[in-house]
Amino acid sequence: MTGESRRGLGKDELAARIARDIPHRAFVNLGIGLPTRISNHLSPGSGIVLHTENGMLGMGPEAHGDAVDLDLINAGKVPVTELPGASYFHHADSFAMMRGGHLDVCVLGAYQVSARGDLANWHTGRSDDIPAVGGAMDLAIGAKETFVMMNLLSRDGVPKLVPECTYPLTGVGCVSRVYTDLAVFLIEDEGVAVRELFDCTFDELVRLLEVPLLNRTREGDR
Amino acid sequence: MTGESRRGLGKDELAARIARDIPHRAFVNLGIGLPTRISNHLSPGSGIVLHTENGMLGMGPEAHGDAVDLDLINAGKVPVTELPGASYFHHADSFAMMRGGHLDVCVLGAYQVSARGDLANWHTGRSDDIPAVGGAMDLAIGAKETFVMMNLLSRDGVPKLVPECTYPLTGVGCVSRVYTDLAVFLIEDEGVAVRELFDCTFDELVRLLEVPLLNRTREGDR
Amino acid sequence: MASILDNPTAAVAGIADGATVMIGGFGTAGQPVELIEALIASGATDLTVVNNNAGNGDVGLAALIRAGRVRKIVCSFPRQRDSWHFDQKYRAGEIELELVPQGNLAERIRAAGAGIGAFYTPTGYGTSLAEGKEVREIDGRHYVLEYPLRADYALVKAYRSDELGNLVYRKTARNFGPIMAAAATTTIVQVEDLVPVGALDPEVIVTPGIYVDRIVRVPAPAPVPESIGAGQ
Amino acid sequence: MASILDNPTAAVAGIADGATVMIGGFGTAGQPVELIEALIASGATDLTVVNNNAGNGDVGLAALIRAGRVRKIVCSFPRQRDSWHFDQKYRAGEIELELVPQGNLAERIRAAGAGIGAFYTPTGYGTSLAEGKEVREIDGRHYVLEYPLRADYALVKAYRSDELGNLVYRKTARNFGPIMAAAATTTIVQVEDLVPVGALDPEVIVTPGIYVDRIVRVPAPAPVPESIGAGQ
Repeated sequence: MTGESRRGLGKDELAARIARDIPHRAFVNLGIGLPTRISNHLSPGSGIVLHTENGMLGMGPEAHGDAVDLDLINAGKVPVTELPGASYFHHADSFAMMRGGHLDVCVLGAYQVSARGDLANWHTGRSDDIPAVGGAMDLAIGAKETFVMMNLLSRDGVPKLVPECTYPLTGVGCVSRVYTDLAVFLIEDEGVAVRELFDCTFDELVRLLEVPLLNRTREGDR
Repeated sequence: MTGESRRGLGKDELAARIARDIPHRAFVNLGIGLPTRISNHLSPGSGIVLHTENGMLGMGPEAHGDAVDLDLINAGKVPVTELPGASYFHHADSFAMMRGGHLDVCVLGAYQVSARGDLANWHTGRSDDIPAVGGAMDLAIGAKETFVMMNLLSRDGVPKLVPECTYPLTGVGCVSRVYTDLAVFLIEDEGVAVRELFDCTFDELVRLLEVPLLNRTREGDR
Repeated sequence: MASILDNPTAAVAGIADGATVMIGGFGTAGQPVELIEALIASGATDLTVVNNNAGNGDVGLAALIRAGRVRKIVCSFPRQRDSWHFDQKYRAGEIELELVPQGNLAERIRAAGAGIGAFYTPTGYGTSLAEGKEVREIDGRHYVLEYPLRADYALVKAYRSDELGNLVYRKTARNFGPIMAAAATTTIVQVEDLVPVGALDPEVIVTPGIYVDRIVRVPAPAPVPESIGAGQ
Repeated sequence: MASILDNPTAAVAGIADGATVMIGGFGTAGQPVELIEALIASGATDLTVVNNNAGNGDVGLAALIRAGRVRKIVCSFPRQRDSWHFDQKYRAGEIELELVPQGNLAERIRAAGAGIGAFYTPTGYGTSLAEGKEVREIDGRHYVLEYPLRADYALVKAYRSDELGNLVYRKTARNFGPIMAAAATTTIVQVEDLVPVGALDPEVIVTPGIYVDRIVRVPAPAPVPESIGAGQ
């Protein structure tokens, strides 16, 4: 599915795949880091409105050159632009918008996701790490749907979709879908369902993960 | 002290007396009914800013003729005007301003005030009365100081400054001063103190009221 | 995201019997009269209505009450000089009243939109309106626990909207509009003026379009009853 | 009511050792750098600071921390690429950290200004940041009880003020300014532009002057460090 030697989707392919699943005209928050790339794959006619938790709806692309305005930044503190129809509001209003369930979709990176949709993405838990949570816990539980975007395996080859998170939790039971380089998973009441496979088979996933999996791929096991 | 045959201050004299005790540049809410008259006695140079709980600071006098704008009303639903430096905000912000203790003074009418500063001004408690509270409970407990403006006696000659309120309460221990036609009372930790007398003596008040009184008049008992 | 409807009838379509409907306005200022008229015409009944008042004169919310469509009203100040339709229904035992201090009403609506589960407020402590409610002393002050107030629909009047539903209001007609827009599942807004996307300064938008589901332009405001000065 | 001061030094006068000081800004956007510099020059120490972050680069809040004036910081995102002064103090055990999820931080500040005694928030439930906190299930959802966050002083940067302290902000530099202004006993604001009373449209004022105690005009913004992209 990719021309690269690695298996599964590359980061931009994955971002494009997630972008396809975001409904037109949705209000969306893309977490800092990897999920930010999704914005490059949203079609201009989609009417999708981006929220940044530091107080803005209608955020445009990253600003460059003369367009840089240090009063206009995103949650990652990168200068951005303003689209027509944008609005500004203060921090309590911005997080009320999140916590109140008004965003349609939020996409976050993760260290781990559990089979019940628990999310761990804010702290390694290492004692020498200085903890910093930012808006992660609000984002995790706020949106109508929380998607995770991550590689299925860590750099050490350890699965990040797990029966129980061993990293400190960001939110409990908050993830609805997990988009990875190898597969798309749906977190459902009955368990974790595989919706789509990228260069691997359902049986391979079953062997790879300790999480029981349901096969909900359209084509069945390839 | 008045040219009228009745004893004590008339309504406008009382309003003027209260106006003198409102500090320059204070933020003030004048309750609907009698306290509204105080605005007529605030000097233009006082810099006092009036709040109306339906979402405005910098409220001006009642509007007449062409100045009437039905989108610009006070808490009594009377058309008013806007002074330079005014601002508008929504209802949650307006009551946050009150509840958060940002107003300097609020002046309210009352059915009864207790010796501990409990206020009863929203409901007669009669079973055939339709209850309506409006912003009374928020005003009572919100401002830094809550003044009451009332006649000391009801139309039936019954004192309205009482040991315990018999009318349903609006707020507990919230009144700091009671301005009446016959005297100004301060509600203090040690009890109720008489600060000023209008056409009556301290001893007369002592005989009139069931509330123990401290004499804090400047001139002593006249 | 907001849709633009052709008329108030289309805008209120789907409001079912038994729905909870927030209606903006403080007295007549900000009251979405044409949306209420369309709601009456729709026939929806057995409604729970959240509003500061219980109708003024004979139009708008008063007409909805007169028509017998309101099973219960949640408000702070029902009794006014011109609340005769409510008064009659209330005395006849034909309408249920939940009386809420105005600031608690506003904060409960705000809490619903902001995802707050409950909050401790000092307002009403020690009064009959706090009877049966949980209380707590925090840092020497007494508070009452109040819960969010949500709605299926909010009917709101704003001054101007862009085509994304970004709203600005006019003077004290702003009142409950912004918080009700955020507290309802479906928010329906009537505006005097509808402008293209980009025509509103992003700094001055009061209600971002994320809170608005349906917009209808009602250019000429309906006549407002002469019932001013009718209490808080 | 607001007073207009001549310079940042006069504006921050009276901030005592041990004070709790809220400082506006998200990273450097909205950070009142000149007020912080004046605070450093004032010598005040043993401060508790409330800010979203823990300093960027070498100026502003970072310089206050470097100078050893901050005993404790309450924030959501201390660790950034350019938070080296905080990092060093923290690893040396010379600064206390209260880590609060960003939305709970904002809501706790808002609660202080709004007179709310405490509130139930879903954010953080089931995580280590809710350990030891009271929890409650309401309508099937789990919440954590959080308390207001008050301050003796707030240092805020706004874009423009009138002479009554009515404020407007600029783009995402608005962030914590409005809620901090309402949560502090004394609110000190630096603005780029000071205009006469009546020059601001009453509909667009974000922070009414009731929340502002001292205003100082700082026309030319200080150079902002080139440390963008340093995390949330």
